[in-house]
Amino acid sequence: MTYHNLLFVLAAVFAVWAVMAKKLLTSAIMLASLSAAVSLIFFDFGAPWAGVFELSVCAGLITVLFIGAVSLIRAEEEKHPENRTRFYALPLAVAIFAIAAWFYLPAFFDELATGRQMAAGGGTIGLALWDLRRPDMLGQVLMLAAGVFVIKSVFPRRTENK
Amino acid sequence: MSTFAMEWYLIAIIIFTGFYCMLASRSIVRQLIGLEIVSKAAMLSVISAGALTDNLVYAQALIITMIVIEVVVVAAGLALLVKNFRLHGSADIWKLDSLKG
Amino acid sequence: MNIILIPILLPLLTGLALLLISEKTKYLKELLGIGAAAVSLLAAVNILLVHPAPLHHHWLGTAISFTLIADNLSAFLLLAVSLFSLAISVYSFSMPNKGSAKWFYFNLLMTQGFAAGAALSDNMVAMLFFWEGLLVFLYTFIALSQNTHAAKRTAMKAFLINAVTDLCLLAGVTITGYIAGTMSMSDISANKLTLDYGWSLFAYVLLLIGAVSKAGAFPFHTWIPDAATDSSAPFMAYVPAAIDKLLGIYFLARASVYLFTLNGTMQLVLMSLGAVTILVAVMMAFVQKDYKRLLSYHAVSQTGYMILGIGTLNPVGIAGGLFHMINHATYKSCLFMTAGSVERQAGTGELSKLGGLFRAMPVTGVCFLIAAAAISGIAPLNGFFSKELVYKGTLDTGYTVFFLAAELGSFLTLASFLKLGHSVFFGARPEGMKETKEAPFSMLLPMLTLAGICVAFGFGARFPIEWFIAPSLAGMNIETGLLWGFHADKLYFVSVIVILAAVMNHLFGLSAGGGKPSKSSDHIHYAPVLKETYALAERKVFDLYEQTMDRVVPPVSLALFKVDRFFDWTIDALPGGVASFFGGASRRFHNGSYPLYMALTIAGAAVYILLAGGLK
Amino acid sequence: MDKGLLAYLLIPLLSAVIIPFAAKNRPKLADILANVTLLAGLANLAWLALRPSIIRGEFADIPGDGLSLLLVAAIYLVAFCVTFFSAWFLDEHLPNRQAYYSLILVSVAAMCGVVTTTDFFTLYVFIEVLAVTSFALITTDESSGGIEGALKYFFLTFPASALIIVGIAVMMMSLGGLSFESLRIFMAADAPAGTVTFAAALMMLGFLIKAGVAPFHAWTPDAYQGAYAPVSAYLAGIVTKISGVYAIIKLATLLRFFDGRAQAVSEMVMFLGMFSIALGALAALKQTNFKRMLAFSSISQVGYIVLAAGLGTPLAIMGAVFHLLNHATFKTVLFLNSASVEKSAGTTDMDKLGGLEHSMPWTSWTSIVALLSTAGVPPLSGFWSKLLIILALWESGLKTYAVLALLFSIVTLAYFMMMQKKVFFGKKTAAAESSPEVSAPLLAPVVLMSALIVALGLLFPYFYTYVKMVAERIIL
Repeated sequence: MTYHNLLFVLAAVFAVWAVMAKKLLTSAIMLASLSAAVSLIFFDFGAPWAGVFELSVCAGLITVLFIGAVSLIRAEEEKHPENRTRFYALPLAVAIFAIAAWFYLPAFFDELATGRQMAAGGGTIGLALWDLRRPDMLGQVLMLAAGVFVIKSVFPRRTENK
Repeated sequence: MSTFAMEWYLIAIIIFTGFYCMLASRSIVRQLIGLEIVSKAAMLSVISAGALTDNLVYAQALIITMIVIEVVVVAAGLALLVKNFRLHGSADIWKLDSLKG
Repeated sequence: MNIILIPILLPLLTGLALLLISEKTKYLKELLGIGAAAVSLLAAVNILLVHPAPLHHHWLGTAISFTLIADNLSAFLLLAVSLFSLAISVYSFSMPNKGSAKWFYFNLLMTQGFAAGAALSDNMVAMLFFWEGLLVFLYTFIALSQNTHAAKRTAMKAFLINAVTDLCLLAGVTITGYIAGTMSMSDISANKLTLDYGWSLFAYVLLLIGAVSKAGAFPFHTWIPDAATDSSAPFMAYVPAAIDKLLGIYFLARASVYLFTLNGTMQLVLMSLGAVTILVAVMMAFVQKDYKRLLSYHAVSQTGYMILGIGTLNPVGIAGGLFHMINHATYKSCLFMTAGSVERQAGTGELSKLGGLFRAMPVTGVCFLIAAAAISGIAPLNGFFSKELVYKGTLDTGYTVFFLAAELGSFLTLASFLKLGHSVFFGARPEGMKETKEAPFSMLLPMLTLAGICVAFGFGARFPIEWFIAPSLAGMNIETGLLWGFHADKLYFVSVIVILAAVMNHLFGLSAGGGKPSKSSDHIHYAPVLKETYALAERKVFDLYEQTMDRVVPPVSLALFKVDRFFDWTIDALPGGVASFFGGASRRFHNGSYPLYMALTIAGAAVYILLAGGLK
Repeated sequence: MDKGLLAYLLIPLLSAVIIPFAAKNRPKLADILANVTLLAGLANLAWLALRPSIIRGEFADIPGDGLSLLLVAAIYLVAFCVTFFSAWFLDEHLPNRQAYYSLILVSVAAMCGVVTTTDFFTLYVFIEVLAVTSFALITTDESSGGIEGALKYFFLTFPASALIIVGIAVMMMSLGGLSFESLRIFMAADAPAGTVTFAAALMMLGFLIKAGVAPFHAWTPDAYQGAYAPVSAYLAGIVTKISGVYAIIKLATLLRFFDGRAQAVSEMVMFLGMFSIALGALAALKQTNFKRMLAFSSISQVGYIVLAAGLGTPLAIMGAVFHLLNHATFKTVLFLNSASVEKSAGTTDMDKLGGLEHSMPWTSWTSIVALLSTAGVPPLSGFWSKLLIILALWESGLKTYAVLALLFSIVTLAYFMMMQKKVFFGKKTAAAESSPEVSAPLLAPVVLMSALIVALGLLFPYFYTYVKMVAERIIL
């Protein structure tokens, strides 16, 4: 239980760190760490498939994308660094939010949990995806196609023009 | 206080962090990172809700789809970032204020 | 097809067809117009004789029935309209000063068609339709008769005066229809309305205004003299002299005899209106120096006799009014025709420049003499008989003052025609008119015809009364014997006295005016009190229209302009101000700043969740 | 997922995948493929809609609740108009021509997915697909406005996704599933609805942001103004309506807004709808850019739909659905006309335009039809939908809202008249001197849509039965 909550706290810390990091590269890496923490939480919840996907895709692929983009703009970014004061205020803001929310949110979430409805559970992830969430598969296909066309559209081949 | 409430409390804090980032940051990369943080928190809420109701398989099925979406969204966001960088030579979203009135 | 449609549709269609014909064709337009008028006249005669079945056509579902009925009055009126149309179209054949021939005949035929429609309509809405059509063509008729600015102005004047009164008519018809529950005049006449009820009194007054304004009575007459100078003789002979009188008096008779049962007050109102019209117009006519203008005032003055006759509300008076209507149309048309031919042959209509034309234009002169005698009420001509009837009716009511006023009018009429005839046809001929010749045959023929009718209706006054007038008033139990024939009673002698007095006056005026017949009215014109009055009248002080236009309209329009500016300002500046306020706020807000937008979104979301999410 | 309508989703997807390969070296083929695909879909829909039984007013053959079919038709219609317009509008050397058509077709597929799905998560997935395609479409040309609009659209609407996901998590927790049916059953039962209402409120918030309802509207004018010209029409006409407004209507009917169990959300939505109406209309009054003014007008019109959806009575839902369709027609016309003006006169700045009615009469007149319909002038179609909405408000006792809605309808007319005066009437400016009417193919979609506006208005009694059927099926 403590371990479980600790993982959540860790995720929160990584999140804050990712925002506060001075270098964008650190931010990207902290985001990857956040993803790793989230995937650990998934494992801890007993959701291995989600954890594996999270670890490989989010902590892996997305981080690679981020690092690529960051390296592209790093030179410019370093010339015009951001005003850091706003980010130094983040822990303070988080603390204020956390303390203020402590009085309201847990009680509210407890109340929310009373409206729960237990499911049968069981089944395998493959069956669940295929039987229950089949339209989502179509959505995924569409999403991937859309991603390809977005990249094609934003970065067109312009060999014939030049 | 139940575990569930604790989990969601922390999730709320993470969401707050993400939104703060989106509000405070000028860099499009950090904007995207803030977005990522928010969506990570949203995923956590799904899995937590699934665990609470013993519906983890279903929740995992959702999360897998969400991860696919997330990748494409981030890719699209980064593509826009790069295009903006090529056009304007910066990745500062606060400078984008030519459309107004 | 029902024959009843021919007098309406044929002129309308021919008129429209005329528009297709090129202006260059020489006689085609004229002949077509004459042909259409002739066929319409034949149809009208036929209608009068056989009384064809009414034509019903439902309009707007069953709400309004478009009904054409040729009862005695309508058929008689139709006949008169068609007759004058034919006469004028023949007369206009070689009349040069009528404007474009194509448009002249177009307007003439349109007016004829609409007038026939108005005469035949039984439904008041349908009648209004035709009535308003006449209004439109009144404008185009005047505006196109001469290519001058004055013609346009006079056309607008005529249009506005008649438009206002037509609006009154419209309101009156609406109220009448509402009170009676039907728009059909024959239905209403089966169950006449009384004036006891406030709304019906109001409705009758509105109808009265519409009718007498059409007839050109005081104070709605002021456009007629202006049209006389700014328009052509055929137009004057056709519209103000004939058609307008016919329709106006027809509808006055309809409203007063068929639709409403009038009471004593209304009788007094009508008779006063008639007497005032007679006197005012004839006083003005007497001093005019222009042929057509003088005639035009008489056209107004004679309306007074008709209104007076109908206003007496006794059968004799009404019969006299109607008889005077047809007589007036005949001789006044004839007189305007003589004016037209004199103008054509001599080149001017100013009395001081004319003279001694009888020898050069004997036929025109004879026609003038007959018509002038008729209008002055000289014994065996038609005007005498109709005036006698009106006088008799007036005396029967007991209001002698109106009788005296009418006789005074008669006196002045005769005096002014003595002056007119003397100035134009007798006396010395001016130098420039030695070569003047008689008018062409196409102009003489209608003049002669109308003059002939004057004589015929005089000597044979029995026939028009028996054929036309008495059947039209079939419901009123007239002893027809009373209505015609020569009665050597007091009235006859009064009229002889009037004639003698007028001749005496003329001689007196002639000597006072230095022997110039055109100045024979000066002794009255420049008499102490009258001089100032006439001067005012010349300045159009008594012209309601001009006064309205000069005195009332500018301040009112200024006031309205101010009001309008205020509303304009309210509509323009206020929303403009609001718009710029919000627009400015919006511009300041939508400044393209991403963090502002983001903050707004997040803050909005937070507030939304707090409000709608159920957080306590 | 409605299987009967699946083909409308799959065929554009297939076409979208084929285009880059088939039209690799022949850019014109991309035009043809996209147009043929959409036209085939439209023809099929017409065949569906013009069956005798449907014309007689029996809707037994209509699959599902009927709303899906109606919206699929609207999607195909707008998409077809836009692609047809684009085929002649696009620059010859636009390097991403094939990708442009592929994206449009993918977004058509995604929209069909949105309107046919019966599950909240699937709805979310398709909405994300739609959003991703729109960003790329907005930046089709290399203008700086395009990328700015796209970025603002991206970052200001994606937080909504997280909110929707959290809402979905809560809903999953309390319903055990995510289908519309389970929510419908839950709401119909008399169980305490606090948790579900919270979930719905969160989701509703997400959709409100995605629909560009004030105060979440900030991205709308920027995205519409910056977007590539035909894409503005596509976005304003259908994309944002499907991705946000449709979901709001759907949620409103599922939550049974009319029986007061989700009172707080319902009131909130109605307030935001009214706020949008006011803000959009007032902000539009002083705009100087043609497209930006249309964008604010779009916010205002979305406000009407959201207001009616928030009310949730059958009559209001009818008005909302009908106004959604009408919005698709008239806003497409106006935006396509703005694209024509841009192509012809080279600018959309209204201060520089003027007197275009002589040189561009068709554009001018179709604009008039569309703007009159927007302002709700009878007998155009916009009048009927606004009438339904205002009637529904009045009947429910919300007289203030009804009167305000009516008033802002007049403001709508006012700013559109100003627009028409500035752009098409008045004195010819230098920019207008050299702007000929655009070619017939560019006018064809606009004229078609204008004809549709008039036809929907005049044939409203027939159409009414269909919309009524839809409202009955989705409410009951």
